Amino acid sequence: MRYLPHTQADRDAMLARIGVGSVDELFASIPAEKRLKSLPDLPRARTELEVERILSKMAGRNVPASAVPFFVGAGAYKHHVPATVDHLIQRSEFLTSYTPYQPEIAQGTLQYLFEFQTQVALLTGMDVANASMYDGSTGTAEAVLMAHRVTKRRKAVLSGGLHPHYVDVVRTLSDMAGDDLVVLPPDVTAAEDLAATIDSTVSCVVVQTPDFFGNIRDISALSAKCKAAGALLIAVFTEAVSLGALQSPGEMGADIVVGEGQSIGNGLNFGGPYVGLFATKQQYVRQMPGRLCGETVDSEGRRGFVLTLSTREQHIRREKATSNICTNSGLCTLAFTIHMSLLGEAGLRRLAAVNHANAVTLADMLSGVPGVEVLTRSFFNEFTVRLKQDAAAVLEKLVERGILGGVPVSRLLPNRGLDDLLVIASSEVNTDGDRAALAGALKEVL
Amino acid sequence: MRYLPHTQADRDAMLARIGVGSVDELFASIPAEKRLKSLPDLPRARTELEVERILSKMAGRNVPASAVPFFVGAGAYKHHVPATVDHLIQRSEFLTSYTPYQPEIAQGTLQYLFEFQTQVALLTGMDVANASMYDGSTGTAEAVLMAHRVTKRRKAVLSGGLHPHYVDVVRTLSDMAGDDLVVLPPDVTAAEDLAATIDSTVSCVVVQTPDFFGNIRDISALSAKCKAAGALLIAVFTEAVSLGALQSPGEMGADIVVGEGQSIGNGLNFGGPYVGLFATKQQYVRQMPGRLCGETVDSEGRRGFVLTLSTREQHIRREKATSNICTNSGLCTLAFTIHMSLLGEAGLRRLAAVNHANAVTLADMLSGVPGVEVLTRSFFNEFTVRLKQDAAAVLEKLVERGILGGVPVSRLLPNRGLDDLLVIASSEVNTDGDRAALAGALKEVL
Amino acid sequence: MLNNQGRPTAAGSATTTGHATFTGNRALMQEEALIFETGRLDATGVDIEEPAKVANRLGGLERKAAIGLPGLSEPEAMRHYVKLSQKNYGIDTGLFPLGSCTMKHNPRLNEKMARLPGFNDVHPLQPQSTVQGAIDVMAELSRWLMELTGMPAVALSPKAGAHGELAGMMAIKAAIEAKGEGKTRNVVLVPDSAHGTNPATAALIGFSVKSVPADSDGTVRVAEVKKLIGPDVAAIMLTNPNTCGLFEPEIADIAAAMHEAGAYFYCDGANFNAIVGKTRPGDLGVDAMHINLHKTFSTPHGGGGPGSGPVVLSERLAPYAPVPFLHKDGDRIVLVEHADGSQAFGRVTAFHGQMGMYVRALSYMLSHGADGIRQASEDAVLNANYIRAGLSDLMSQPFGDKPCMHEALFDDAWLKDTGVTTLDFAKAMIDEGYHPMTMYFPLVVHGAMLIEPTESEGRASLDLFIMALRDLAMAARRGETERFTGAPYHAPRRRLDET
Amino acid sequence: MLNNQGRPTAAGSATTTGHATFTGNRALMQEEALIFETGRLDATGVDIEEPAKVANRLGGLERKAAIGLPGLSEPEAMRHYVKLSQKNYGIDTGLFPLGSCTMKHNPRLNEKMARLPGFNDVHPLQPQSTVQGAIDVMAELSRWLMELTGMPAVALSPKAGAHGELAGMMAIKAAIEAKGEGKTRNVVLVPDSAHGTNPATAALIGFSVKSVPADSDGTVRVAEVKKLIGPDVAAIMLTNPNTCGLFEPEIADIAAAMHEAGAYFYCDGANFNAIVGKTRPGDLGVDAMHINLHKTFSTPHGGGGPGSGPVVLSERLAPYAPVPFLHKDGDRIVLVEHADGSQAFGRVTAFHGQMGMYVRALSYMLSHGADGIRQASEDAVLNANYIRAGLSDLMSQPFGDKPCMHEALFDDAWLKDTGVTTLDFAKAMIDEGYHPMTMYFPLVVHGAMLIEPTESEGRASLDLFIMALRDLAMAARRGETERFTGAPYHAPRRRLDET
Ligand SMILES: Cc1ncc(COP(=O)(O)O)c(C=O)c1O
Ligand SMILES: Cc1ncc(COP(=O)(O)O)c(C=O)c1O
Repeated sequence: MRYLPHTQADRDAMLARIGVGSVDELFASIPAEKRLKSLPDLPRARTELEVERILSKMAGRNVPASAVPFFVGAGAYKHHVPATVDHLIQRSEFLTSYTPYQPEIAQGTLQYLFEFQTQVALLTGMDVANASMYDGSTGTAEAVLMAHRVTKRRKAVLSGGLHPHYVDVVRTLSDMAGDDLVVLPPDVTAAEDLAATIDSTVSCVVVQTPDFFGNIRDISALSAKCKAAGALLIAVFTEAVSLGALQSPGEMGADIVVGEGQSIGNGLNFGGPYVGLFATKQQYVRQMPGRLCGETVDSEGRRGFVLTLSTREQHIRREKATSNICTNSGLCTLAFTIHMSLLGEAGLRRLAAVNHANAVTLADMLSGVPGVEVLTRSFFNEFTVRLKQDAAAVLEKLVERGILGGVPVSRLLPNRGLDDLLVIASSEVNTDGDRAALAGALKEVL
Repeated sequence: MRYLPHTQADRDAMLARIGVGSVDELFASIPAEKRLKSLPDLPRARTELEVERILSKMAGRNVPASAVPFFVGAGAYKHHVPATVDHLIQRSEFLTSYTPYQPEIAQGTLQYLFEFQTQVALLTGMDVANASMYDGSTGTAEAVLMAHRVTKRRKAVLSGGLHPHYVDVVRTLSDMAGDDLVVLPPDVTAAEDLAATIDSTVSCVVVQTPDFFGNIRDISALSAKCKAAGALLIAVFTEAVSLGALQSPGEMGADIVVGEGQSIGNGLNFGGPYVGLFATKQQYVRQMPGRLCGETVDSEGRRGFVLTLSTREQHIRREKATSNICTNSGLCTLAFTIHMSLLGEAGLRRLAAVNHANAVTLADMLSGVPGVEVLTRSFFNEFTVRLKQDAAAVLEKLVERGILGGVPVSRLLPNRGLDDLLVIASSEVNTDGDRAALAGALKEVL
Repeated sequence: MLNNQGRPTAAGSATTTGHATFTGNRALMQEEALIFETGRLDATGVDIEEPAKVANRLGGLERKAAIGLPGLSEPEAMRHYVKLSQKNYGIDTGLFPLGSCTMKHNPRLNEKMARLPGFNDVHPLQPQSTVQGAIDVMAELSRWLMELTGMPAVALSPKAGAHGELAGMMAIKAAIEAKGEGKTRNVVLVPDSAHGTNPATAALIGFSVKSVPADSDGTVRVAEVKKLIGPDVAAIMLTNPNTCGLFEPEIADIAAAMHEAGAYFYCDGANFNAIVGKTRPGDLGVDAMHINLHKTFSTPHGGGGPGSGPVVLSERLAPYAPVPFLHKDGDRIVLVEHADGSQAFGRVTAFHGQMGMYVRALSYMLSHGADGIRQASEDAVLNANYIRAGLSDLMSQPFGDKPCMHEALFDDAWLKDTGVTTLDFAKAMIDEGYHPMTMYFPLVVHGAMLIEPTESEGRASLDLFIMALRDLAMAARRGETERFTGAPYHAPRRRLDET
Repeated sequence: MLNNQGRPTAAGSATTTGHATFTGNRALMQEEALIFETGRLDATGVDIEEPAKVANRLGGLERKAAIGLPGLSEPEAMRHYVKLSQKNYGIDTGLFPLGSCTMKHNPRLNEKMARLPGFNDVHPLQPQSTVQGAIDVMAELSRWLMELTGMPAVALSPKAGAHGELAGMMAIKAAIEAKGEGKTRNVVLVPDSAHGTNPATAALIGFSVKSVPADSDGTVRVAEVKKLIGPDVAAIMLTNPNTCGLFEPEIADIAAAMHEAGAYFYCDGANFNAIVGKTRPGDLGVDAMHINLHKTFSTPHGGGGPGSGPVVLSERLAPYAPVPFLHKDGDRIVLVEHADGSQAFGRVTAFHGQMGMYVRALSYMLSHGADGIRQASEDAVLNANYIRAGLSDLMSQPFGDKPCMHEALFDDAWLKDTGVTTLDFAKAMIDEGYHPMTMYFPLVVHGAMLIEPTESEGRASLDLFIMALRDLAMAARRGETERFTGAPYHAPRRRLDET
């Protein structure tokens, strides 16, 4: 087997050196009756060529985003990632290293984490960011727990604009932990009155902007209300590129900001791995989950970086830790930070501008299609339309025409009377031709 | 432009530091009337996304070998290259380095070249190999020149089994240099009497095995004849994998061995870049073209590697150099040596065995197809068949059936009365299904 | 505004060896500034088309002030990250014996497969008809995991080992609640040798953690467990092979005892790599076990992630598996995304988990086959014992010199009075070109040194490693303290202040 | 049986700095044995299916004795080559100011494009109907090269610069022979400053080489050329911008003089990168010029190759272009592979040249566009002059302090009496983290140091480079000889014996 260095002669010599007669002696501590007598009922070893063929065949049964006019968003976004990013993250020294527990030979990882954290803090308008969570959804659930620790309250309020999967993840953890939760109903046009839910028992309010339906929300007033009630405001985003165009959650008064970072540097990957961004104010840093990288010096006084404030973490604090997270999204943070460094301020703003312009152009085009009503007034690169037919059925007809036209709201919120809604995303990858194809197909279908 | 680091402010500051008012002042030495007044008539800069789309579209107009039953050989071969190879050769320190003229910071390149040379010497059965030529064809032409230098004669004899492109390359250089050349007629079944051409004016005889038509040739007798006449025997191969199954040219008495190394580690690439292998006997090393890497020590006595015997080369000897070659096939040698190290003796032999077995199986199958006559008796992974119709026309009909079925001899040797011959190659990538498809399609077509 | 969570830089006097350089570089070992020191707000390494002119519809919330994000041109970025990478150690650069972390070879075939556009360029919410191949991957991976563990169900979506623990413990909690014992069964037994994620996970969903003592041989006695079992006990979380590198010999009895008492057995499967193909957790009585695809099945650790932590479930827990899960509908496999009407306990992440890792792990499985996977387990155990045998005369073992599974555990008793600590010893290994072993874990062993070579090391590599460690051990015993206390001497940085 | 062409290893006493290590490694800087010392004949890192059982048809010539090729498992191979790579310096790891070599940024987009299966997995002898996209690439690349040079024809197939020189000189020879002057015109004029490939190429096809003197300003006077021109002169080979980094001011007059005398003007285009978009060789009277795609158009140097050296040809030489060439047949472009009936001088390589490099170069061209390419030339020249201006007070220039093109040339006059040579200075640069400049070339300048930064360097990078070189220069002047004569101190190896 190509991955196993030993020849049989090696194995024999090594067993002799160890002083046992067979490798099974080394497994003697497994009760005899529990040892497998035969190989598992699975295929035998295959050559690289065979494996490539099997997996390529499976891959061939999927329709890649780049192959068609593509407007699917709702929490994960198709963007163009420079070739440099994927090249760099595959370097052995990044790819095959571990969590930087030995900082003297992990300065590479530590420095990029330090830079990543700073980029995230700048983007979100917060003081400090951690070294990543699994993704935006688990980050949101962790933010709620953190708010509970900070406020010593146990009731969270979730906006009806929060991504339904995020709601489910928060709800699952909250229910299991025995905490209270108020979830507002789906809020297609950002009409809910979140402020009205806040009282002195509320630990935090979780609000997404741009929200699941695409609405951009001004959370400044909400922030004031939270402050007054001693609750924390948790701002969530799923489209990191929007931060290039919009006021940061920090500017609008958020206490904790959580986001999905996939859009920058990371591919769609059918949903994972992604990268959860997590930032907060300096005063809450000791309640933060996840790893944190900081600056220090070596014994000769040279600048270096290390993991810091580890006393928050499970490997030190065990059941009293701020989270159980260990492995996080390391390499995805690297992809994020490389792409972000390549973009820089100028590139990110321009990327955001193109995304917005493309979405506006598309919305205007679709407004002209009979049977399509654009519901979202202010949006970044995603908006919701009402169709005069069932959205999921329409979408299937678009698939037949080689177009991936969006996400039916009913996919995530079934049985809620929202079956005629379609969430449509548009990014820099969409061309005039793509837009014309979608509008044309909708005209045909509706 | 993403590849250019300067902002306009940088440029202005730098011009000021240099002490000129504009960049055009730096181009003042170009006569004013020769300076371009406007931009060349070519498109403007494009984004990475646009470039990807343009080139992907072009790539999409080609039929890749992996996509169809594939039997095309005749000097370039489809093999499976492990993913590790392509990953490693893309490492920055290999990809973006220069010829190792500063050995203290090029030990990586130098050590793999040293290992590569040794592998080539072992494979060919020779004493010493160089660090590569451009490809097998230019290597062959260089070998002829080298033989002329060694023997101080100027007449070469080329076998009719030598790849026609190689013949053309040798002929072109030979004609230009004013040397003599005897080219035997195409020799489909290895029936020519090369020995009869040898006399005391002949500098060298060039013979390929397995030859262009697939024949395996025993060159031992020829070697004796050459030795007796004071001529050198130059053995050529285009399929390096054959060396895993066949006696080495060195064992059979060759003086210089030249080969195309593409089969090991390198893709088809529509013909290039490939890698010319070049090996000879110790006594001729000073007449060898190309770079040579050798072992040495540093000022502390530690082993290291350097380029050696450079006095043969153009940068030192100029018009008296053994060749004008400078840039060679560096990274392709790396791909070769990595793949060869992965294979090792055991892997190479097995790979060769599979290739041979697949070709034998195919030949037997095709023998059963009416209208197909297998002409080649002993072969490695390639053989020639006579069809009862024009081979090029048959091939086009196979293309219509989604099969790339071989190379018509007339493609390389037009107007020679060989229009009914097809050269068919088969390697480890061919499946039972591929073979059945080819045989079935030939049955239909013939 | 930098995100400093450590200490400020002191203008230190960097001593260099050989001749000091002006740049601070040492030939190929180069210093690299922060992007915030070299990048510029107006520089960029990405060309983007001109945006169409449209009236913005940002609701008056457009960003006004500068963000402060530096940009780098592409060549600058390339060099920045290449140089940073050169300050890292990885599996590809040397033996990486980090116990419990399973730093095995990461085949590049897996990377190539995961990058097929059909896998890396598909959206999780595309219509299922357009992602049948992705569903195939999930189904095939599930088949392998269930067969190798002997368990009837698997939840693929957890994002890493700790997340798998969470999902498993949630399933247990859901089962307990379904039995109406949610209020009363709230204690989880965890040995002190457990990984920190175990108690942290239990606590996260409201369990209280009670410690289980280990025997003097490093493993847990069923008799001790029985003493702790009561109607308040929900589950035990046991790692097997445990963090001392030992197979828990009474594991099946412990499982039976838990079951008898109406409680569950969560097995931490981080060390599954030692026993794949040799025994099946399902046969040992396990109710839930996460599998770190980034350990046992070779998906890369990537400097800290991403991982993937599918959790296999027993018949008793299977009904509570979170969404999404696969469901066979005639010939077609559907991905069920909503719990409605089922007992699924909920959802642990957006979308469907770590597809990128599923492909890599499946590629590893297909490559090895059942035979290769068993061989890998055997070689991993062989290698650990070879190291143990090579060092046992010089370094002390907390539980005596007996066969281990995939990792060899030493303590610091043998360093007593040398002035060298486990930490010092580890840092001296860095100078020798090795990544240190896991240190000071498990917590129950004083100055623990946990060495896991994995099956990826050949004999020559192991021999050199053993010789190097022997040389260090003898130097420590000889009193060459400075070689340790000052280490590392040759790394990009001398010892860093982590306080 | 190793292929030693150097000296045997002495069992040297490797001094290390800091504490000596047992392994010889210095943390991340690791020693690595030869595969012949670690590999085994029975080990392999490639799994291959079982061959079908057939009676072999090898004609009795099957290999019997062992070849002696060591094999490595995949993890071992990965580590071997990664470790070797770590002993190398590349553009991606730092400024690489090798004059004449144009070590500019190699975009990874180009690597990605060249690896599209439609390019890297097509065979050169597939029916042309199945490779229309490959032919498109060749046609589009030709268009760019012809437009940028202002020349009417191009032969793409030469494999590198020197091979392009050969093809160009062959075209000249063919043209001369067509005029019946093959016997008489056999002298080629070449300045002493020329790259070694120029005289070597001319000699290879039977020309005799006559030297052209340069003026004290480093460029060639048409008057001097005229003195040498006679009926025996076939061509001049002139590099422009020349190897001293200067544009030949009288180039058009020299071309005219050659043409007038019935001879040809071969231009070595290795330095074309300085002037693309600023002037066109076609407008200067050039008859043939090779273009190193691996210099001007950013295809990677790869540790010595592969390159690609298309040669553009004037109207007068176009008919003699070698096969293969493109021919427009109605809407379709065909690749003509045989010379029959044409004046094509023959063939210089099997197949169609370096397709892999064509794609990369075209990707570079499309990315830059006409505007970006001109900007790149300007930035390259700007950067070279910035370095010149930054060092001119400390280091001497052979032809005075005046603007250069894309590279700045210094000599060693300023090192006189310091005990430091150009070589020593270069090796001290290594310690500072820089690849040395081109040294001792061009031959006409004593102790030449030829610095080409390329357009890929930003200002911060150039500033640090200038400061480091100034620091070194001042140290040399101060008499800190040892910092130079003992250098490099910090590289994987101290100075190597190259004799
Ligand atoms: C024994 C043990 N359990 C659990 C974990 C947690 O796994 P992960 O890091 O994938 O969350 C680890 C990983 O370090 C471990 O070693
Ligand atoms: C001036 C000059 N001419 C010709 C060449 C030869 O080019 P190549 O190395 O591509 O054969 C070079 C390359 O080093 C050069 O610098």
